[in-house]
Amino acid sequence: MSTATVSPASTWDRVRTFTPPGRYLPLIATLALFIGLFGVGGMRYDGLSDPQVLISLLIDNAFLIVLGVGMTFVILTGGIDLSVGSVVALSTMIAAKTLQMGWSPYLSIAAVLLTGTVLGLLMGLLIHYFDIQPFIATLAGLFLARGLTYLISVESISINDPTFTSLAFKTVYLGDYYVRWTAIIALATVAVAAFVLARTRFGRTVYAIGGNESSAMLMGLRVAFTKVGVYVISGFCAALAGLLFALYILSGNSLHAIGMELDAIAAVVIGGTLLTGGRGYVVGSLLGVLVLGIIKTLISFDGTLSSYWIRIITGVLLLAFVVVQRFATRRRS
Amino acid sequence: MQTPPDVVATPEAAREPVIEMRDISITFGAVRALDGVSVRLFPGEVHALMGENGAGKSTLIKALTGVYSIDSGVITISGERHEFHSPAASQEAGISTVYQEVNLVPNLTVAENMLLGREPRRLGAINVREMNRRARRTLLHLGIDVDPRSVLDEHPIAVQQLVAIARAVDVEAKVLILDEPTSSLDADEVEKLFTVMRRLRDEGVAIVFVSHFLDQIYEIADRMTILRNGRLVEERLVSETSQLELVRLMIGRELEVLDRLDRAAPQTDAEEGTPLLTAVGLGRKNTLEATDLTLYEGEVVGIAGLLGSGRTELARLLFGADTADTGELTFRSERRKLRSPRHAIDRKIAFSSEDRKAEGVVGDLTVADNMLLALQASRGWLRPIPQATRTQLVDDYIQALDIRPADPQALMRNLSGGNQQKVLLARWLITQPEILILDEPTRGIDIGAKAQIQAKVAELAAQGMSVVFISAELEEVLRLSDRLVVMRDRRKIDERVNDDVSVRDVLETIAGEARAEEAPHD
Amino acid sequence: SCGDSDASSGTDNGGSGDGAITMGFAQVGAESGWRTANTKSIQDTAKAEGVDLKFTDAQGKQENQIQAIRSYIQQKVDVIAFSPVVETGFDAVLQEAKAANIPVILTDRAVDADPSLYKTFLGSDFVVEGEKAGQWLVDNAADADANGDGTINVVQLEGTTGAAPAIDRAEGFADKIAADDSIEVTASQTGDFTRDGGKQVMESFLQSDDSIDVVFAHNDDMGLGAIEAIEAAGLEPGKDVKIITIDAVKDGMTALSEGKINYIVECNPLLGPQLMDLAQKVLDGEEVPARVLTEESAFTPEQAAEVLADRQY
Amino acid sequence: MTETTTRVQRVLRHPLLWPVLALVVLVLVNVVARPSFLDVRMQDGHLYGNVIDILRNSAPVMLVALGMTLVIATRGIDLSVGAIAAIAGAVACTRIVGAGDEAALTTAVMAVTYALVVCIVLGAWNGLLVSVLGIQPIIATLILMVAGRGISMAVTDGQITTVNNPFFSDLASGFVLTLPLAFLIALAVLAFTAVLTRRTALGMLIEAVGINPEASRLAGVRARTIIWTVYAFSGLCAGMAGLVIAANTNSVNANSLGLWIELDAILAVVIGGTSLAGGRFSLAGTFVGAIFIATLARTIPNIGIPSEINYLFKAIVVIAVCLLQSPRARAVFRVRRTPRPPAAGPAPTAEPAPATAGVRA
Ligand SMILES: Nc1ncnc2c1ncn2[C@@H]1O[C@H](COP(=O)(O)OP(=O)(O)OP(=O)(O)O)[C@@H](O)[C@H]1O
Ligand SMILES: Nc1ncnc2c1ncn2[C@@H]1O[C@H](COP(=O)(O)OP(=O)(O)OP(=O)(O)O)[C@@H](O)[C@H]1O
Ligand SMILES: [Mg+2]
Ligand SMILES: [Mg+2]
Repeated sequence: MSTATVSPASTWDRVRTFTPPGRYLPLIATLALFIGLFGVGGMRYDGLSDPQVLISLLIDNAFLIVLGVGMTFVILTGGIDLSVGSVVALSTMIAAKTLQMGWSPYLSIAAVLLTGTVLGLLMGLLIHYFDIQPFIATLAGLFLARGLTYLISVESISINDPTFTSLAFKTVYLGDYYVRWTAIIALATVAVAAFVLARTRFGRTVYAIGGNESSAMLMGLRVAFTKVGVYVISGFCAALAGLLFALYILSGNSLHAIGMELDAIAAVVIGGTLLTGGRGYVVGSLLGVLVLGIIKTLISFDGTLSSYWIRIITGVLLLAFVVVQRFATRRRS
Repeated sequence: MQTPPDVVATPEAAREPVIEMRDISITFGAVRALDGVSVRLFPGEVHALMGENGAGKSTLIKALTGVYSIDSGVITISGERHEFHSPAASQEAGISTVYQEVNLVPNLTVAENMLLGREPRRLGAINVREMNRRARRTLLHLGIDVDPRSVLDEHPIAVQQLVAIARAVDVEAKVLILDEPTSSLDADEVEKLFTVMRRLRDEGVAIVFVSHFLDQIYEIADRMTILRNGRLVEERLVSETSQLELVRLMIGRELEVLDRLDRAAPQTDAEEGTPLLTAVGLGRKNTLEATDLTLYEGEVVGIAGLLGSGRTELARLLFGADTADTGELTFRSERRKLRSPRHAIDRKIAFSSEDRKAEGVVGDLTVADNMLLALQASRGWLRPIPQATRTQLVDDYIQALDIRPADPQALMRNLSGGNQQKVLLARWLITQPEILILDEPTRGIDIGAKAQIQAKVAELAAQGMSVVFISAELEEVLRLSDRLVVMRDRRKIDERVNDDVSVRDVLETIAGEARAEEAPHD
Repeated sequence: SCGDSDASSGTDNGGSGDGAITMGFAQVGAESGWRTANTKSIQDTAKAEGVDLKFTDAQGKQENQIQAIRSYIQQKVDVIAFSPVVETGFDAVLQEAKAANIPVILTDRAVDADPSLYKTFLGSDFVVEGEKAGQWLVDNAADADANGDGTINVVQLEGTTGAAPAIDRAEGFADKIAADDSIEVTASQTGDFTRDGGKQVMESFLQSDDSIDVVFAHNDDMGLGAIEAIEAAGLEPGKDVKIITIDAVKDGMTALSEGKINYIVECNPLLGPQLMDLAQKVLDGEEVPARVLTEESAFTPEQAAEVLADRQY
Repeated sequence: MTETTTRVQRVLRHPLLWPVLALVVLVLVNVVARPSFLDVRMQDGHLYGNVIDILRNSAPVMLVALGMTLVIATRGIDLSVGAIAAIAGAVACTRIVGAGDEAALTTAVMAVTYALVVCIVLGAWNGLLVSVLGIQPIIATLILMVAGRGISMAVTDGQITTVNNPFFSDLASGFVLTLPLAFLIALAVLAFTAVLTRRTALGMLIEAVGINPEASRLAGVRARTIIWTVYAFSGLCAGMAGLVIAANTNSVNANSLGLWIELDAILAVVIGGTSLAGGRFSLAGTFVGAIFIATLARTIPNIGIPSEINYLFKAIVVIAVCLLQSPRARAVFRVRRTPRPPAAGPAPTAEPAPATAGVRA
C-alpha cells in the first residue's frame, strides 16, 4: 500500500485497456438493447427501419422526454413526482383557456410555466420543510392540478392561436427527413439537464442527496435548496412538457395525460436510474422514453393485436427489456 | 464533581478562546444527553473531548456545528454570541468537521466527496480535471494511496474515513473537529494524521479531537475536557494529568478491569484441540489470494496487517458474506461451500462487520430487536423467542456489556457509536457461536468497555470458542491472540504462534516481505 | 331529428386498386362493454369483407392515438378510421393524413377540426341521446312521481367527468326536463361509467335522501350498479325508483325486460358494417354525407322483452 | 409529573392519534353537512346506514392496503394490485359462468379458490422479479400492472361478465351477525396478518429487511424468501379485494375493476403512519387509513360536492391530513418559541446499504 501513484501509462495503453467505467454500463446496455429492438423490428415490419420512424419517435415523445428530465432530477434525490401528468393537463388547459380569452401567446406560455413552477415549489416546500413523503405530497399535487384543470373547464378547448399552430407545425428538414421544433426543444432540455447534473454544484448536490441525505447535510451542502429545487425543476419541466403537449394536440382537456406520470417514471427507471436515488443520467431517461416509444411503435406496426394482447405484449416486451438489461449490468463484478 | 470551567485556573486563561460553549443542555425525549456542559477552544491547541461511550461527546460536537439545536446555553464565537442552524452555516463560519460515523456519499467519487460544495469551477462549470488534481494532491499529502476518480463505496471503511479526514483538512478552517477519526486506522495512518494535525495547530487552528486511545490523546492533545453522563467533569491540561487519573475522571471510579488487561490472555495450546474449520486455498478474484487457515477450538487467532491488506475480505469469505471463487472449506469433517451468511450461521459461525453503520445497525429497530436479530433469524420466523427469554437475554447483555442507555426499547439509531458497537457484539454472542469472527470489534469503544470486551473474548475462548480477531490496533491483537496470521497485499504472508510476539516483530515481517518483493511487478 | 348532413365530401383519393383495402383503425381503448362490442364489430366485419385491418388500442390516451395514426400514415394504409379519445387536437395529424392523400373516417365521436380534414363522421349524437331520455321522463312525468309528493326528484349518475358523452348527455337531458317544472335534478355525481361507481354513488344518495323518484344514469352499467344499491336499501327498482339509462347493452336490456329499468336509449356500437361500407364508398370516389348517424332507437320494458333474444351484445 | 399527565403525553405521542383525529374530523364534517349521517337502523335483519356502507366499501382498499403495508415495509411497492384484482374477478366470474350449476355454493367456492391461487402465483411472480432478479420493485410490478389488465381482459374476452351466484354475491353484499361480510373478511385478514407478523418474528424480520437489507443479510435473515412471501401475500390480498369488488356488482369489468386502487391503498398505508422508505409498519394504522379513504369517498356525494371539484377536495384533504400527521408541520404551526426540535437534525438515516450491497454482492 506504500507504493506511490502509478506512473502515467502511454496513451495507447490507455486506449487499449479502455473499459467504460462501471457506472456507464446500464446506459450502454440500454442503448444496445434499444438498437437491438429497433433492428429486430426493422427486419419484421417494413417501413419501420426508415430513419424517419426514429425521428418520429422523438417528435411523438417530445413531451415525455421533457417530463423524464424533470423526473430524473427528482428520482436522483430519492424522491418521486406523481403530479407531472396532471400538471401537463393543467398546462394544456391554461394555455387553451388563456388563448381563448385572447391573451398574447407569450403571456400564456409564461402563465403556464409559472404555474407549473409554483406548483413544484409548493410540493418541494411541503416535502422538505414539513417532512411529508414525496409520494404523498405529489399525489396531493396530482389531485390539485387535475382539480384545477376541471375548475377551469370540464369541456375541452381547442387552440387556434396562429403563433401556437405555426410553432406546432414548424419543421426542420434534414435532407429527406423532417423534425419538429418540439423535438429539438426536448433534446435541448436533455442537454441542459445533463450539463447541470454533471457540471454544476447544484447537480452534484442532487446526486449527493440521493446517495445519503443526512451525510449531504452534515457535509454542509445546500440540501434544502436543492431538494426543493428538484421539485421546482420537475414542475417547470412538467409545464414545459405541457406546452409541448399542447402544441402536439392543440387543445386543452381535463382528461389529458392521465397516468402519464407512470410513463415518465418507467422511462427514468428503464433508463438505469435507481429509484433509491443517487445513480442515473438524464440521457438514460431519454433512452427510456425511446424504448417505451419503440414498443408502442412495434405494436402499431404489427396492427393485428387485439386490445388485450397489446397490453400483454407491452408488458412482455418491457419485461424482456428489463431482465436483459439487468443481466447485462450485473455481469460487471 | 461539577467544576465550572472558570475555576480551573490555567495560565492561558488570559488568552481569548475562539469558541466558548457555556452551560449547554440538550434533551432527547427523556434522555438528558447534555446537562450544562461548558467547553472552551483556544487557537493553536488540540483539545481532546474525553468520556465513556454515551458520555455526550458527539452530541456536544453536533450542538456546536448546528446539527442539533440546543435547549439552553450560550455559544460564543470569537467573543460574539452565535448559534448555527445548520452544518452548512458552521462550515461557512470556518468550522470543519469529521463526524463520528463516516458521513460521505457512497455513490460519488473520492474526489467529489472531498470537494463537494467547493468544487473548482471554470466558466460556471465544475472543472473535473482540476478537481481530481486537487484531490490527488491532498490525498498524496496525507499519504493516502487512492485513485480520486474511483467511486467511494468501492473502498473499505478505513479508506472512507481517511477520505472524510482529507475533506476536512483540505479547507482553510479556524476550527477543525475530529470525532473519533482514528477508530479504524492503523498506526501508520494515525501518524500521518497527527503530522497534519500538528501542522495545522502550529498554524493557529483550534482542533477538537475525540478518541478512545489514551496513547493518542497523550501524544497529540494539549488540553482536554472530560464528560461523564452528559455532565462536565473537568477541564484539564493533558500534561498535568496522569493516565490513571484521567481514567478515574472519565469513569468515576477506579477501573479494576484495567489491571486485568495486562495479565495477558491465557495462552492455550490450541493446536492440540479439534479443528473446527479448515480453509484451503480460499480466495476471491481481486480481493484475496488463495489462503489456507485452520481454526481450532478454544483459541484466538489474531489477524494482523495494514489497511487494505485483505483481513476483512478473508473474514467475509469465512462467513460467506462474499462467495469465494476458489478454495474449500471444511467444518469439522464436513466439506461445504458457503453461499450465504445464513449457511455460516447454521454452522455456528458469527461475524461482526467493521462497517457498523452500513452492515450492522438496523437503526429504526429497538436495541432489543437488534440484539436478537441473528438468533431470531436462525430460529426462523415461526419460532419467536419467548418473551421471558428475550427479556432475560437482553437484560443480561445490556448489563454484561454495560450498554447505555440501559433501555431495551430505545431505538438503535439513537445510541452513541460505541454503544451500538456493543449491541452488535451482543447480537453475535447471543447466538452462542462456535466460531466468532470479529472485525474491528472495539472500534469506537471506550477504554473500560474495551477491556471488558477483551476479557470477554479471552473468556469465550477459554470456554472452547474459536475466535478470529481483527483489529487495527496491533497491540490489542497481540495481547489477545494465541496464534497470529499476518497479511499483506491481500494474502497471508506469515502465521505463527503468539509467544511474545511484539508489534515490532509484526511490522518487520510486513516490511521484510515488502523488501523481498521490491523489484517485481505492481 | 339530427343528421343535418350534406357538406360535399371533398376530392377523391389515391385508392388502392388492388382489391384488398388496408384500413388503419385507432380505437379509444377497451374501457367498457360497449367499446369492446364496437371493436369486435369492426374487427369481425373487416375479416368478413376481406379488409386488411391494422388495429391499435390507444388505452384512452390521445397521444397514443395520434402516434398510431401517424404510423398508419408511415405504413401508407388506404384509409384511416378512428374514434377520437377527445374532440380536440387532431388537426395536425389529420393534416398529415391529408397531405399523404389518405382519407379519414371518424367513428363514434366527433372532432372539433376543419371538416375538410376528414371525409365523414359515423356515430350517434350524445346530446340527442340525453334528449330522448329527458323527453321520456317529461312524457311519463305522471308515473314517475313514485312517492307522490308532487315533485319528481331525479338523481343523475354522470359518466367520467370531462368525457364528451357525459357532458352531452347531461346537456340534452337538462334541456328537455326544463320543460317541466316539477322535475328537478336534486343530486348529480360521477360514477365513472362503471357499475361499482354507480352503486357506491347511489348508495350514498339513498342514505341522504329518501325522496328519490328517478335515476338517470349516463350508461347502463351505472344504472345496473344503482339497481343493486336500490335493492340493498330495501326498495324496488323500476317501481319505487324509476331508472333511465343509455346504451342498451345486453345486461341492461335484460334488466329492462325484467322491469328493473324503465327506459333505455340505445347507443349502437355495431358500427362495423356501416364503417366498411363507407370506407369502400370513399375509396371508390363516391360522395358520402359528412355526417352519418347510426341506426338507433330506444326501448321500453315491453320492447326489450321482444328484441332481447337476438341482441348481439 | 402526575400519573394523568404522563398518560395524556402517552396518548399524544401515540402514532395512531393523528390518523384517528383526521378520521374524526372528516366524520364531523359529514355530520354537520347532513345530521343523519351517522344514523344506523335495522333493515332486513342487518344494519343499514352510511357507517355500514363505509365499512363495507372500505374492504377492498383495506385488503389491498394490508398486503401493501408489508410490501412497503420491505422498502418495496406493488403497483400491480389493481391488475391482479381485475384478474381475480375475471377468473372467478368466468369460472362461475362456465360452471355447470351457476348458482351452487361449490361453484362459488371453487371459483374463489381458483382465483386466489392464480393471484398468489402472480404475486410470487412479482416477488421473483424483485428478490431473485433484483429488478426495482416499481418497475417489476409495473410490468404486471400493464400486462395484468390485458390478461384479465383476455380471460373475459373484454366483455363485462355478469354472474348469478348468491354465495359469490354475499362476499360483498352479505351480512353476518348484522355486519357486512366484506368488512368482516377484511377484518379477518387484518387479524390474521397481525397475528402472523406480531405473534411470530416475521414482522420484525420484515422491518429489519426494510430498514437495512445488508445488515439483515449478514445477520442471517433470509431476505429473499421474506420479500418473495410478502409479494405473494400482497397478490393474495389484491385477489381478495378483486373478488369483493366483483361480487359487489355481480360482474367483472376487466378494464375498470380496481383501477387506481394502488394509489388509494398506498395512501391508506401512509395515512396510517407507515413510511414509504420501508421499515416499521403499522397494521392498525393501515386499518384506520382504509376507513379514512372509504369515508372520504362517501363524503363527496354525501355533502354534495360537484363532480368537477372532486379532485380539488381530495387534494385539500390529503394535504391537510399529511400536515396534521407531520410532526415537523405541527411544530411549525404550534405557536411556541422553542427552537427547532432536535429531530430536525439528521433525518432518520436511510442508510446507503443497497448501494453497498450492490458492490459487494
Ligand atoms: N438523536 C438522539 N435521540 C435520543 N438519544 C440520543 C440521540 N443522540 C444521542 N442520544 C443519546 O445521547 C447520549 C450521548 O450520545 P453521544 O453520541 O454524544 O455519545 P458519545 O460520547 O459520542 O459516545 P461514543 O463514544 O460512544 O461515541 C447517549 O446516551 C445517546 O443514547
Ligand atoms: N467490495 C470491494 N470491491 C473491490 N475491492 C474491494 C472491495 N472490498 C475490498 N476491496 C479491496 O480488497 C482489499 C482488501 O480489503 P479489506 O477490506 O479486506 O482490507 P483489510 O485488511 O480489512 O483492511 P481494513 O483495515 O481497511 O479493514 C483492499 O485493497 C480493498 O480495496
Ligand atoms: Mg460519539
Ligand atoms: Mg477491514
